[in-house]
Amino acid sequence: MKVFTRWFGFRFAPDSIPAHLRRDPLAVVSSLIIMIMILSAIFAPLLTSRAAEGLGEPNPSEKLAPPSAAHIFGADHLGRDLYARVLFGGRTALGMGFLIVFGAVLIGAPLGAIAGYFGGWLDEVIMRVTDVALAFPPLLLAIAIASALGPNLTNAAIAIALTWWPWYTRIVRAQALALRERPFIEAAHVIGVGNFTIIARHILPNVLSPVIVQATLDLGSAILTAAALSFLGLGVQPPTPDWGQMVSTGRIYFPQRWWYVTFPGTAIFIATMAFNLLGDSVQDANK
Amino acid sequence: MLIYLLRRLLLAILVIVSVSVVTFFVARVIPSDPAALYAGQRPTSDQIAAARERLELDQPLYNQYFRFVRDILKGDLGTSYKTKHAILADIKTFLPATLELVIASTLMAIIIGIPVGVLAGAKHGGWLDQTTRILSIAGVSFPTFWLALVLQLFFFGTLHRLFPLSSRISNNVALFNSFPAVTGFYLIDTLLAGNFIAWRDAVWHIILPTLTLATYPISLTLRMTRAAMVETLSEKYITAARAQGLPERDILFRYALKNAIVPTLTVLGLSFAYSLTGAFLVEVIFSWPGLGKYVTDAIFNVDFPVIVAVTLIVTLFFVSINLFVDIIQAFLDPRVVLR
Amino acid sequence: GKTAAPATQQAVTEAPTAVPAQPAVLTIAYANTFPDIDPSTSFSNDGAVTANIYETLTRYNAPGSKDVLSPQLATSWKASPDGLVWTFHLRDGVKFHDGVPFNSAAVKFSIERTKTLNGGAAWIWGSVNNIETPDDYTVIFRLDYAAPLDLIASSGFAAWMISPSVKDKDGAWFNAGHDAGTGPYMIESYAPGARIILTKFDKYWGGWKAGQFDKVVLEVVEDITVRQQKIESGEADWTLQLPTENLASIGKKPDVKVLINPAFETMVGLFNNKKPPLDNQKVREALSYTFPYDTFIQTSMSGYATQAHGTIPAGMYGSDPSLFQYGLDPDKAKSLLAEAGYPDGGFELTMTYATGDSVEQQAGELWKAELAKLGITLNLQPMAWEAQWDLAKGDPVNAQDIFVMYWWPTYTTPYDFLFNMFHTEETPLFNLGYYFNANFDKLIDDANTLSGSDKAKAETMFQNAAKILVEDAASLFIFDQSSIHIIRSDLKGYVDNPAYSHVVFAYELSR
Amino acid sequence: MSLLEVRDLSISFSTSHGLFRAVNGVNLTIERGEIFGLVGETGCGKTVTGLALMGLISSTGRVTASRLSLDGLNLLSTRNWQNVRGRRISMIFQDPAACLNPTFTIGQQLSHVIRYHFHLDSAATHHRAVELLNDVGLSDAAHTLRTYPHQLSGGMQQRVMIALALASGAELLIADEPTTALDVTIQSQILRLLKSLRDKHTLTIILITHDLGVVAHTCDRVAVLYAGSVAETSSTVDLFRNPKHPYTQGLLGAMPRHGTRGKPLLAIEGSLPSGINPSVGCPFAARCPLVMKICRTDNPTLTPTENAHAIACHLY
Amino acid sequence: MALLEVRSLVKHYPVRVGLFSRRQAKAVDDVNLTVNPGETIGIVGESGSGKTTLARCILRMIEPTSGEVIFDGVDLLKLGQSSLRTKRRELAVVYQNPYLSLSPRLAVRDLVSEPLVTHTSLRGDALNDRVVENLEAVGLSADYLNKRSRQLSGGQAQRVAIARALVLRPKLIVLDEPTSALDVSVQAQVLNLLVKLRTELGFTYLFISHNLDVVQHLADRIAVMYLGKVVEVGTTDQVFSQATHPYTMALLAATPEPHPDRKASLVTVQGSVPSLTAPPTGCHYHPRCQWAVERCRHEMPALRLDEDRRAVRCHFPREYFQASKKFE
Ligand SMILES: Nc1ncnc2c1ncn2[C@@H]1O[C@H](COP(=O)(O)OP(=O)(O)OP(=O)(O)O)[C@@H](O)[C@H]1O
Ligand SMILES: Nc1ncnc2c1ncn2[C@@H]1O[C@H](COP(=O)(O)OP(=O)(O)OP(=O)(O)O)[C@@H](O)[C@H]1O
Ligand SMILES: [Mg+2]
Ligand SMILES: [Mg+2]
Repeated sequence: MKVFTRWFGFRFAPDSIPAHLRRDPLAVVSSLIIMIMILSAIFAPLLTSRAAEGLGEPNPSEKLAPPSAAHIFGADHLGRDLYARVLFGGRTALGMGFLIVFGAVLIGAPLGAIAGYFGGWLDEVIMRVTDVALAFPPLLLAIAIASALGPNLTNAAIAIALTWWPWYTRIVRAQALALRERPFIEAAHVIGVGNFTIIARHILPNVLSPVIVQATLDLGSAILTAAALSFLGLGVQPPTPDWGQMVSTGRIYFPQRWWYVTFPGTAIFIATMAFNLLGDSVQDANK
Repeated sequence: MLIYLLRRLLLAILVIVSVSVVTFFVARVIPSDPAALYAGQRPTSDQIAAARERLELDQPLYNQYFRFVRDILKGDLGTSYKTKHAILADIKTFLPATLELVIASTLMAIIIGIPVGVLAGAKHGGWLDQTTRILSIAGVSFPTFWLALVLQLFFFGTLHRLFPLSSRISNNVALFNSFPAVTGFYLIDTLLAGNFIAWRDAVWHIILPTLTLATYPISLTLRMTRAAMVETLSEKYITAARAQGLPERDILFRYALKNAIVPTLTVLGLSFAYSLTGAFLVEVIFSWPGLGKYVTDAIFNVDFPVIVAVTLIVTLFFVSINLFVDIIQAFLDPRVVLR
Repeated sequence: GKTAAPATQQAVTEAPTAVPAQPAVLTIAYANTFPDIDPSTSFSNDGAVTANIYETLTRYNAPGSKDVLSPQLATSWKASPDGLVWTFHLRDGVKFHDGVPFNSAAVKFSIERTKTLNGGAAWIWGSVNNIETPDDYTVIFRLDYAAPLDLIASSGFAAWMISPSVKDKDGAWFNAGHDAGTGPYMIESYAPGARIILTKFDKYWGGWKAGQFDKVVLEVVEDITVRQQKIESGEADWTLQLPTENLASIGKKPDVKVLINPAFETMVGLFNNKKPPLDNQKVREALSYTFPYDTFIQTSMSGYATQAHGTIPAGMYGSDPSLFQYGLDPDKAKSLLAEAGYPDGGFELTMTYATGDSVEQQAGELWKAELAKLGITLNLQPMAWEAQWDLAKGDPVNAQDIFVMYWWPTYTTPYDFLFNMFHTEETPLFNLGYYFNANFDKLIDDANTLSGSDKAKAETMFQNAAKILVEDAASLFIFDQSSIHIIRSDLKGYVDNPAYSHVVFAYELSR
Repeated sequence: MSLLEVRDLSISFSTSHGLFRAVNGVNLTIERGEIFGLVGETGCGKTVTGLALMGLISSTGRVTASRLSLDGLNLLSTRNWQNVRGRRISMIFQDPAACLNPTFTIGQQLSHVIRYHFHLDSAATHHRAVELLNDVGLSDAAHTLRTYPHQLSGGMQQRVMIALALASGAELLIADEPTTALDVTIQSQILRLLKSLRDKHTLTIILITHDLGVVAHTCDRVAVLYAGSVAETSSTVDLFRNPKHPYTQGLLGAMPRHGTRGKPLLAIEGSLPSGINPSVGCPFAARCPLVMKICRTDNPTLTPTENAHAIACHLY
Repeated sequence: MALLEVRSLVKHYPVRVGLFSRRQAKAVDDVNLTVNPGETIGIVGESGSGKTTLARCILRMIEPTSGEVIFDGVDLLKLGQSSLRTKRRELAVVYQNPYLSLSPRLAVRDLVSEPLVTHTSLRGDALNDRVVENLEAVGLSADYLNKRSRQLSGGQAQRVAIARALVLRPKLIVLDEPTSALDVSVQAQVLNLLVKLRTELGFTYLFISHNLDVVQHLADRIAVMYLGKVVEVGTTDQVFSQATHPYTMALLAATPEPHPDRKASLVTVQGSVPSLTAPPTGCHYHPRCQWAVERCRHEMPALRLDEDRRAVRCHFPREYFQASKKFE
């Protein structure tokens, strides 16, 4: 469902995106947050003394312990330290996010390039397929795919990627279509450069930047959608730590044991927000 | 215009047919035994066999598909394997509930998102733009389920039962102020019955779920409108209109908005169609008996006929809304038709 | 606006005053919808609805009662010694809601309709070959094989008596909110997925006393937090499935009572007896010693459950409180594993459980940690129930190693547990641990035949059969579910009856 | 009194790379009823000068001047541009297709403007619209009113733009490269139209262009802009007969024309100086064939010579 | 022998008009053209007259509807894809806007070396040397090798485009309005460069422009196009001093010379270019021609070749030549 941000139009980037971003305080802040999240996901074991709990080892005696010095975020229903869980959950969230977006780009972008560049019946076929793919309610489709394939991390990522690729096809196709008409492509043709060299040298580098913009925006949505799937029990499976899964389990303890949903919920929010902010800035810069 | 419409209609039909084929066949590929499901919670072997025969599952797939299409054309969406309900009847119950919610949130998105987006876009970089930028990005970053919980806690807990937490009307109204279900939209049915107590109750119940559901489309509409406005306002015809001395209000809400509204409408239409099933988290949390919950349950139960039927209905909405938006677009922008 | 809010709220709460004499309303908050309220095919928590609208011939009594069964629409019944012919005498003067009198023809119609539709729990009548109606108030059943028809007739599913006037009506008619019962209540309105409102049937044969409820609201409140809010605020009189962690504090409130009773429901982890290494009894025994029963029950159930004594749940006919229980004993497990040739574990097991079932999931998580200590890797695989079942029914060699599920009886007999989960079958339907033992099969079949005539002897035989399963470590016997219901303290006459799980018989209640 | 007087007009934009000086101390005096040409190459500040006169410089820009007066009205202290735009000054642009709102018919756009400025009823508005279209040479006015911009040819679009600019009753029309996007044959039609409007309606026109040919045939007086300042200004005849500034000479020499075949053109080597860190001295110094020492240190001021001819060059 | 011979070239674009009908836009309609080695032929005409379409057909960037394009003895239109690719090394093109015709993400080095990499086995230092050599030929130094087109001024970028076109020493260079996007001062630089390269390397140019002044500066012969058809062909001097087609005369008259003394010509053109999909009957120019008579409305004049190899598509060329003389 979180797919609409991709409707903003794209133009060719006149200036370097990083330079623009440096001047946007929100972009700086969000990049910092993302860096911190990535680093803390990578170095999670070093940031907590309860790494085992973070990875899933139960500690029943501490069940639902409220936040305290020992558990700054409190403990979950199996007594695991929520701080450690949230920390390790970042690995899953970021991993899922990248996997989904990467998967969607991998399927969508080449199809879009082919459709846009070659045009004709190939374009027609590919675009009708994406029309159909878009007509499916995305979350419904993701749920169906995830429940058909069996719930786990990769399947959830595949399920979501399978509902997202058409957007990349559209973006890349629109770009390729516009590029195809550009004089520099015609110039390459006149020189006698072959089709695939043209795609590789002249089309792809120019398509990349809108795709990167879109991907940045989508990372936030990917994390959110993955969380929604996990919330339904179709995402990452316990004891693997996952924010959506934590909120889903913690929900029944709300509001008396507020900490259980609050910390992972906030983590999802912050991660999504950071990527969305960055994506938004990148998009602005790209205009 | 006519040929344009015909072409769009044809494409829409193509999409619907393809979706029906794909869902139908994919549903069959999901590893599960529909006969066992049909036979009930703890069926015996012969109940399963009987079910298989009854459902003609032993027939070739394409036969099953044609039978399915024939039934649909007769207005029969089939029967749920799990509950044995007539799906059409179920949808008549659940679709209006969801529609009521989704329409309410879409209206909110239009009423709040578009004007604020226009103003933010008009002074882009200004304080309104900066504030709404952060707010609307936050709005699309909230996990729905979390937002719902926070709203529940805030409005019910902190603000002491300002709004009810679940269901479409309260038990008291159902018991003592009931009204006939005509359209299935409670806000309308209560009015039709002239029952204002029930109407107020229904309004009161729809507020929290609508708020939860609307956060995303409001933010999205705002961002889209703003982006389109920024883009449109940089068009030369806007400078030209200013040079002609037209007042700013006219320029924003007449000249620019008409050109900037199309992407917003497209997105709003999509969001509307996707919310029909995508609202289910809200529906679960607010015990709102809607389509999303209905089909999600069906998915968990691998209840094919329901999945297929709902997918078709939603697709129907999807293509009709798209068609509608396209027509509006053609109406707003005379250049479109010629393409 | 802020000012408008209280006004409207008030209007809503004031609404009842518009009605002259305020009727007594019982509000029951369920966690799930009522999928099917056709009395012939209903086989889910919709029993909560049907039980107030329809009646059975006999009624299974709550544990602790003098008799196992008491009369309902039948006043007395008798089985032939071979258990093949059963005679029921019917109550006189009973009328269906539609005015049609209840008689033997109605019984014959009801059971035959159920058998014909062959949905839900219709198979409970599988033994019935022929139904005779010698007179209006006598019904004779002729069976193909011996079966405890008195127990069957008390079933909460598929045993309801239905007015013959609905012979052309199908499930859709019922599910549109119609009924055809003899019970104390009738459907007033039905908003699928939201609520069913019942109103009292004035001509109910049992008569009405002051204080009984005029209306019953069966509300669907899926959100656990909201259910808790509702029972605490008095918006609901009865509810279930609240977080067990909260029960202690809820129970302390004066307005609310937490009722904890045994439920005839048990959780098992079926070992795949056909697939190495679980085909080895020693391994199965070893695993039985690795499950953290107490921790699990304390952690996941907050102590509101008891470790199972074999497969027959505590408190039920056939249960045996003295039956051996495995406990968490890693040393013993280690030595058993060594005997079996796995001194350091070194194998992987896959456990499937139903997606979204957090209790099953926690069982897996806790067990996984214990098994890891013995060098055994437990892969947790949540699956849609249907898919999980399909996987188990396929080739046992490819099936999951451990299939965690709950079992409860359709009608209350130990045979239901023993037969379904452990009796040899050509193509197993629920014996998904592929446990095959000819002696065991014979023992329970004989006990079943005998149970119509000699309940006491049959019970011993059932207990012996249950013991065989424990000795063979046929399955992991985890816990017996408690039935936990939360009611308002001012509700009078409420008795929990595990034979009709989660059913509230509103007729018995008053405020 | 002159219609428009501009003294020391400077326009700068804050950009990501620093302050960009688009216009540096431009002086212009425009008499009532004349067609005044503003010529110069890309980026020399023609358009922004025009926009500044209407208060249309975007928020990142800053306009300063010592005097900016329109018929006695001090534009520098104007709060309400609404009374200036359209009513006093109108502007048309290079690309008529992009300057007409694609989603409204010509009639709608015209009547918006007429109604806003004159508060006429709809019949009178319609009448006025038809009249305007006839004035700009669109004979089938009734039909044109009902069409959308994209249904018109480029020349017709530019005529409509002119009608729109006149609709509000302005006395000064700033025409920013009104013919650059059009074919020569259409260009000559439009230029003819502008001249006739000047004659018939006593319109004053500032014609912005980069084409000296257009200036030669249309304008009464002209200013040559280079890098944001006026290099030379005089009557048109004088400028072409007797170009003084080396830049003007260069421009004229760079134009291919009948008889240049086979001879090299006089190309001005190099390119425009950057507006961000302008060097001291004459902005043209780096490209000037006649550069002197003083040119690199001192920026020449616009100095009047005979015949109302003024040159900003140390040579004079 | 002619280097390039275009025979009866036709290009129709299908265009959807109105509800159900499709029409053909005759963008290039029966064009014949000869280009001799070493000569520069200029093509002028208003926007939409089919100049670019003609060029693209010659380069076979689009498939013409019919006709022949004999280049260097072979009909390009009959070549298969691979032989066409080989043949392309002999053809090159320079477009109007260098920023649009140069890949924005590629450095000058890659841009100029692309033709070499495609058609020769030159790599490494040899390749680099060749690139530098050609850059110097267009007046750019090796400093520019690593710049991207955006970092160049318009004149510099157009020089890169020209370097790219000439690096393989093609037999024919098509220049499609190579200076229209440039300022006069920069245009002069580029025109001078083109002249210099032509003298030094003996290129043949097909030079397209809508600006008569620019064309006459460069071209030996000029073809004037109107609505997809060539209406007049002649040497530059012939066309300029003795235009025979009313349209050519109108073009000449409308082209403003930077001289205030030249009085506006009395030859004027009314109206605008008619639609290609519904061209006027008879002579396409008749609705705008001040001398049109009944015959012009019905009969399309043929392209007549006269004694000194001039061609004109007009029923009464001489008469108007006389008439225009009178007006000077
Ligand atoms: N809003 C702005 N922000 C930053 N720089 C600007 C802005 N508007 C114009 N400029 C710069 O000011 C300079 C002058 O611009 P202007 O549009 O007046 O040039 P011009 O003379 O009209 O050129 P052209 O012939 O290309 O139209 C240019 O270098 C341009 O890039
Ligand atoms: N792909 C196309 N499909 C349909 N019509 C086209 C296409 N390309 C060009 N045309 C039409 O063909 C005609 C000739 O176009 P062309 O680009 O050749 O003109 P031109 O003489 O180069 O004009 P300009 O001076 O504007 O570059 C125009 O009317 C144009 O609209
Ligand atoms: Mg300009
Ligand atoms: Mg062209």
